[in-house]
Amino acid sequence: MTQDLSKQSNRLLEGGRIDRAKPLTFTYNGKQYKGFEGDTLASALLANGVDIVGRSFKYSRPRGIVAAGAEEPNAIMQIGSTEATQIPNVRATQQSLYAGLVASSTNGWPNVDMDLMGLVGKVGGKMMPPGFYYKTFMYPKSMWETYESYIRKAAGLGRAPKENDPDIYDKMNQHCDLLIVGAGPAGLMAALTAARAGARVIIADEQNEFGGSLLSSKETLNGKPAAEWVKDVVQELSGFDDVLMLPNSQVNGYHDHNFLTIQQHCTDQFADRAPNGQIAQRLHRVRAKWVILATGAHERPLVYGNNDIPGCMVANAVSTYINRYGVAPGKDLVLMTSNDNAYRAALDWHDAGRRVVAIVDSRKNPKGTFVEAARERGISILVGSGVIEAHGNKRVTGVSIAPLNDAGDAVVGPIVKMAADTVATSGGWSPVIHLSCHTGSRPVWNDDILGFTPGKTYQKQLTAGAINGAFATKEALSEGASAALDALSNLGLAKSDIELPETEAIVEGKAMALFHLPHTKPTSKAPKQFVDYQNDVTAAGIELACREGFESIEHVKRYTAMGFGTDQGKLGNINGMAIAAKMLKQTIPQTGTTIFRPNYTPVTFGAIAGRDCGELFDPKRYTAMHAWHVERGAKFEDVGQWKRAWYYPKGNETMQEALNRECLATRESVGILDASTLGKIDIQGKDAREFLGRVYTNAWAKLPVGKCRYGLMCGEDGMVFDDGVTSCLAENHFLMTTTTGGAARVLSWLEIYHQTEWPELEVYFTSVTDHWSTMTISGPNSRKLLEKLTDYDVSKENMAFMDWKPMTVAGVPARVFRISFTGELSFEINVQANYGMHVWKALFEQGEEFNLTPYGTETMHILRAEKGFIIAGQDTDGSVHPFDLGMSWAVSMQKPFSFIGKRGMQREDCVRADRKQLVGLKTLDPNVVLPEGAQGVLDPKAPIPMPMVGHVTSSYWSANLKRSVAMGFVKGGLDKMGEKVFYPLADGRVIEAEICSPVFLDPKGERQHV
Amino acid sequence: MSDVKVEAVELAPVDKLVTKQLPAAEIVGESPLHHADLISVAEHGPQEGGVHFHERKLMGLLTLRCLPSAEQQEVIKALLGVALPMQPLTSVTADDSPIGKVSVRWVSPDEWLIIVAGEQAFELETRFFEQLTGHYSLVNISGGTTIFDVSGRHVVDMLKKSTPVDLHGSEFPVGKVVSTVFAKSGAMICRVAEDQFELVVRRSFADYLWLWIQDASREYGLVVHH
Amino acid sequence: MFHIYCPYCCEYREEEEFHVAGQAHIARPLDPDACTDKEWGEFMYFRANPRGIHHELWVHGAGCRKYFNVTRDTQTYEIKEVYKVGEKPSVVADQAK
Amino acid sequence: MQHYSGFGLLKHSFSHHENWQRVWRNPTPKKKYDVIIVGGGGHGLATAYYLAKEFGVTNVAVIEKGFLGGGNTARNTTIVRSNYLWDEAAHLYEHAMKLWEGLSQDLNYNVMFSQRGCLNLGHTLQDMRDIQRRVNANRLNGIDGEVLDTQQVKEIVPVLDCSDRARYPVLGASWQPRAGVARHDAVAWGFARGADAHGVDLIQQTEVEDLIIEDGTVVGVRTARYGEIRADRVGCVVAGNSSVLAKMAGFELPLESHPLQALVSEPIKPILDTVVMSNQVHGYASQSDKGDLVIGAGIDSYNGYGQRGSYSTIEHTIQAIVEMFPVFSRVRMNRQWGGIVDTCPDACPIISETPVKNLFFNCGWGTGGFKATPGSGHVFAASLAKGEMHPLAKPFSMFRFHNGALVDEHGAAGVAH
Repeated sequence: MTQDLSKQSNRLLEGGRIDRAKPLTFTYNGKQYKGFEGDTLASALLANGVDIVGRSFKYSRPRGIVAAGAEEPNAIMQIGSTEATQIPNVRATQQSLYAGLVASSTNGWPNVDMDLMGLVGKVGGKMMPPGFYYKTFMYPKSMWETYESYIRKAAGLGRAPKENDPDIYDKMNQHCDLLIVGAGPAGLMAALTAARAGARVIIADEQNEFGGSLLSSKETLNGKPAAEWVKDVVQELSGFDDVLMLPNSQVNGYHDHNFLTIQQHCTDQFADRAPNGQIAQRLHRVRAKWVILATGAHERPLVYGNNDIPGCMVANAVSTYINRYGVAPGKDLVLMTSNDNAYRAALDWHDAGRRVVAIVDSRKNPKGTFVEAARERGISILVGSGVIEAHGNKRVTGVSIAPLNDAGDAVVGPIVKMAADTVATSGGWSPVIHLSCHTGSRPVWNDDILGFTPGKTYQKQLTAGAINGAFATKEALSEGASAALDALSNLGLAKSDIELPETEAIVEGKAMALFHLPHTKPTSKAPKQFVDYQNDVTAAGIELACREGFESIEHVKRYTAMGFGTDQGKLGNINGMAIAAKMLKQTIPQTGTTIFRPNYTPVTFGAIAGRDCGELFDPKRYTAMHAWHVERGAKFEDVGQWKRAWYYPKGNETMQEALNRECLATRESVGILDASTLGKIDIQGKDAREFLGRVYTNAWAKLPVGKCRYGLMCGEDGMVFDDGVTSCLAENHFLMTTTTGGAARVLSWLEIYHQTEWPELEVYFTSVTDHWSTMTISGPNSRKLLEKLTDYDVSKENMAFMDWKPMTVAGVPARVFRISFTGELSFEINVQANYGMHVWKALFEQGEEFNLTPYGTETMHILRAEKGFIIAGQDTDGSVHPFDLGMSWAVSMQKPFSFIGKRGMQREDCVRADRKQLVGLKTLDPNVVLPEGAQGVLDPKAPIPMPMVGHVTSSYWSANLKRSVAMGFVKGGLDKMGEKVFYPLADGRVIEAEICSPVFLDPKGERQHV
Repeated sequence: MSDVKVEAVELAPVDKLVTKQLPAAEIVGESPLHHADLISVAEHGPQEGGVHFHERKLMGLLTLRCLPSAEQQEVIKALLGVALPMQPLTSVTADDSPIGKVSVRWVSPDEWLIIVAGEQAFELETRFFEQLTGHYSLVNISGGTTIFDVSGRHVVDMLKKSTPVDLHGSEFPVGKVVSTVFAKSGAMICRVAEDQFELVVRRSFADYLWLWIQDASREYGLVVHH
Repeated sequence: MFHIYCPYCCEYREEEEFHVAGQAHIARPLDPDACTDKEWGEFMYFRANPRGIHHELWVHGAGCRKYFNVTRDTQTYEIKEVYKVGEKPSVVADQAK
Repeated sequence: MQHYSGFGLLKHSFSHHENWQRVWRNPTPKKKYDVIIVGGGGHGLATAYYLAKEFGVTNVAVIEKGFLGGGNTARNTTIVRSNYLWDEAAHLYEHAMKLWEGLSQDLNYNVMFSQRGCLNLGHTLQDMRDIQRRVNANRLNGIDGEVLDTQQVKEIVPVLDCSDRARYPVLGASWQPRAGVARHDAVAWGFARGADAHGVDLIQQTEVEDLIIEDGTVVGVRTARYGEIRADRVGCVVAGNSSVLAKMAGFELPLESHPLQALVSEPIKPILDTVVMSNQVHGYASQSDKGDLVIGAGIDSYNGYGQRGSYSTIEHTIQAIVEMFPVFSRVRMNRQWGGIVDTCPDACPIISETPVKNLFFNCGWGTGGFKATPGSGHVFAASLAKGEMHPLAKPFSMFRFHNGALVDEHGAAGVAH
């Protein structure tokens, strides 16, 4: 123990909320260190005296830890002990320390302590003002790619892993009366008030324990240390069933209508990878009736020369490290402040037994509780002064202090140099208003607190505590309680009994508006004064941007990259705005604010994706016969969400060999297709027929019971979007089929017209896609096969083409449709899906003698293409109407009702003679198969851009015809039969084809009528 | 097949077609999760856990579409042995209706889902056809649907990962039914007891939802019942 | 993420259950054949697209599958009113502007 | 105009960068201009630049209600490509591509146009048919393009999951090597600087409250800040706000303004060297020179001017990215934002005369506006200069929605980009 402790040079002998009985070993940049449970990675590094945690992006300057929370810009680490568990860009101040943690800094070559790029930064830095890359790397033009490759080498902080993530992420939908963001004094008080009233409460806090500022404060509540009050409240809250407490959980996004997202670290805070079966992170999607933002405030550092040397910190971070982690991050402190509050850092430092060199206060006459306490301790206070520059290289060695004028913008006296290794600064506090801005609310400037507070919102949002500028614990507690009471009243819930804890009497003097300290030299020549550490944005850079005409704060931001880092300007934005405002001779609110967008802090992609990846990325839909297809070795095709059998290779067959076999078997004997995925809609009602007549292009008024008819469906623009066969089951009862991919869209289409245009029509639509298994047997022997399985008379006489009949097939009641998509004698057997597999197998039992051959979608496509049948979606693309497809036979312009699409297809552009029309394409060389997607031209020798006449939509090798068959669009093609089209391909070949009828096989349709 | 005696149904000039869809009892249907072999899973899988799963398969499910007049409501009540739940998101269950146990779930102002034993679907359809007049539609969807019964002390947690509906007892009491999003598919969810829910899902999505439920239940332990 | 009151289910549901189907109250011309190309084009494509109060058609696709109208501010995303198909909105944009 | 170069940077470093010229003036508007361009985004500024530089019309004002380049130019994912399907669109975007290729030198402003190539993945057989069709059309239109198989895709993007594990495995892709990305803000600034140097007045923070129309002819605009400003011709290039402006002129447009969201990861070391897009899995990604993964997908389905959309869109987009690139699972999303895109029913723009004489609109770019910036500006400038539509702009008349001559690019614009 003592040995471990002695290694932790900055660890105080006592104090802090760490568990000194639980030492932990971790690795940083390849070296082992010790810390304690309860540490963050940052506190452990500071405890071990690690000064440099990174190198800056542009100038490669050494950087140390400056803050203690989400606002930390410098301590950005690569974490992970294995390749698969690498996490880039982890903020050390937010990462709990765990045993075996492996971390490394992300910039610096060869390492952060001895960085050679720093030299380049020193030399080249002068040539790299904001936007320098817009001004250079242009000449010669050909060199840009080379320049860019060097620019890219400097890109990024950490790296992505090379192996797939082994962790599981989860999502959970939550609902509550009240979501409280932040479990500091305001949040806890609000939670207690609401919970006691019986409200459904969620309270989330980004830290690993509740308490917020109270955990690093020496204040007392009810006369006891504040942390004890926290403990009591947490205990009481955990007793309510309807209170969900989420520590380690950042509320990262505030979306419309009070929808918020919370990223909960379940195991990744404590482990390199989640223990087996456990969840690494859980993303809560919360719909809250009311929200209380009790998000606190971030302290602003001051901007002065060389304010990025390790050892320069934000004042309250110093207090936090001392009080919460038992770490004093240095020996000799200079505190620079414009307000009383920051004095606490010096008091804590002093009380930890370290030396406070001086408190430098920009105000002439500070007074207040903390100021008095400092005086009592004999700490030297330099008033009306400022730290204008820090000295040192890899660690602060001293500071220059100068007297300031009243406005704090000029040095008015001699400079004093003091030795110190730590400079803590405070320019006041910036309320954490990020979430309130996410839904478009504009923050408002508050001169009293020198910060932006939440503005008008359309959300059911309340705010409490430091976010409103109520920085004192007493006010925060009171605001928390009253916000909860407001919420309860809005929710219609009775109030609870609540008593505010007693707080210490603290008086604070007025703070001074100070952001950027003057230097004896003008800003452009002074040592670099950093505003945004992560992006190396300096005060000089902002002034230069303004001088060049970038006057909007958005321009300044974009030109300098201020606020673009992973900390999103939590520390720097207000200072930057103040500097720009001064430059532009405006006030800060006139200069405007930048808009905060989600996320508040970065969120792991895996957590956002949740379980919806890999196998669960999108549902796979299966038919009732799927297992059979799998067993038969089918290859599958994705059609919408369905997995459809594509083809069934046997042995070592190539795809083409399998297709040839399937095609020949079907035309020569009988093949079978699982067509269950076709959309099916049951339509009932006395106006069903009328409705069909309105949504299809052809006539339905006289379709007799027992008959089927093919129909085309168009949009109001006249363009085909779906097709299928609809059958008349009874006088007022129809079964519509749609394409596999179009099923949902067609049903919506019918519903929207019924509900919004023609509610007077008595008709109902019900999807029965899943209810029926559909298997099509096709080929000359299909009747013989069917006869083996049914007693029903399926002869030509009793069951003609386009008839449907109810019968029993393999013992199962079935509806059998004599329709054909292959041009062969075909029967489409529909049975209740629970019996689909039974019938399918029975067909194979009986089909052996006919060499019953299963075929997939590809053979189906070939067989229909031989017949010139279209596939909506392959031979149409939303820009063709029925006449373009040569399907005028499917349009009845005489129908009394102006069916959907009729008017659209008669517009000026739709009746042009030179529209692209679907025709058959016969290649000159029958052995050549045109590639689908090939573009046709009339003159293959024309110069580029070559006028194109249309593309090939469907093209296959036809084993039956022993030649290729194709369909495609050709401008005016229907009038060009016999003419030539040329297809210049990428490989240099030009394929010549003749325009022909798309019906390559059995043009009289005799085969399907047998 | 000649020994199976089946009457060919001839088409009469009727309003609607109602046909028997089930074969004789010796032909056993395969539910949408048949391939998952839940019998073995139930036997060999964990016997304890926070979420319990059971596929209530081969039930009779019918979609009734109607804007029922008072007269129609009376007829329907007589047919079902229980009145149609007219209040949104409500459901009723009667154990002793003329066709045995029947559950009726409100779906929309003109739609209900009726759940009966599998072999009762045709019977019920026939009775509706014979006795209910006026505009309505009744469609047998038994083959396209299955029922997942999920229960257990973590069942609500599992469901919270799957659906955005608020399942808190104050918002979702026993008897409430909603049609909603379930993972990337949909489901009709009915709370049948404090820790017990009925999910009506579509056949083609059943495998996906089964995988989903296994995954979402992993941290609580999943017990499969047959 | 909107929270939308379904006037048929009579409760609020998540946006994920709904789809928007464009501007509300676009009636199909009763006699399309009498429309000019221009009139037909305007029926199909030309929409109000206001910045502010907008009446739009939504469907509770994953729920009761009913279409209904929503009056929404396209700037603040506040839903001002929900009403059934065939009904008139009570909240309308300030025409004076 | 002060010439920019590496030597200039060196020279100015000796004077601590105190002597750089303003990039543009901040003028008070004149009473009358030859042409007023409403909208100081990328397209408006490009229009002004080319009007002045190519067509000699220098008495021009650009009136912008906010700051220059503050609309969609500031809020897009910077992808530039020209592999559109239909001839009309392909020619327009290729015209833009050619201008991109010399833009930094033309403007003397490095817009960091990085021709790192763009892959459009195919995951279904129909995807592959569409890819073949588009690439063949591109080739014959003089646009570079290739169809790649899975192995070739894998070689270009090793981190892409090309295995069968994927729900929708990668079957191939189309590849446009000349496509790439550019630094979006720099494009606006470069055009603004160039236009200003040619005498164009850039009037910021000035909202056009009304169009002044006399006898069916536009004669100027009315602004809150400066009152009436007259002009012979007015061109409106205001993207998502086009409908609002059209309403001022008394007509409707076939436009709907939708939120289009995008997001970036934290900066990581270079890992993705090209642009990868997928319609089927529905997402696309590239990596900026700073190291951020720049990610987007489709528009939100509802109309919105709020510059924000629904979280579920972000969720689905990230799912798509993690599905395509499982190794990004532990990378973190830094920030998201939304633009307002004005979409046309056929996913193509409107560059058009209007029912009001001398009033021209350039809008409806939907998700494809950034990549067209120089081309759009150039053809619109030509049209404004002559008072007659440029041949490349003619197919994009707003009146095509009357006669039915739509140019349906939904296939090419399936995911927003």
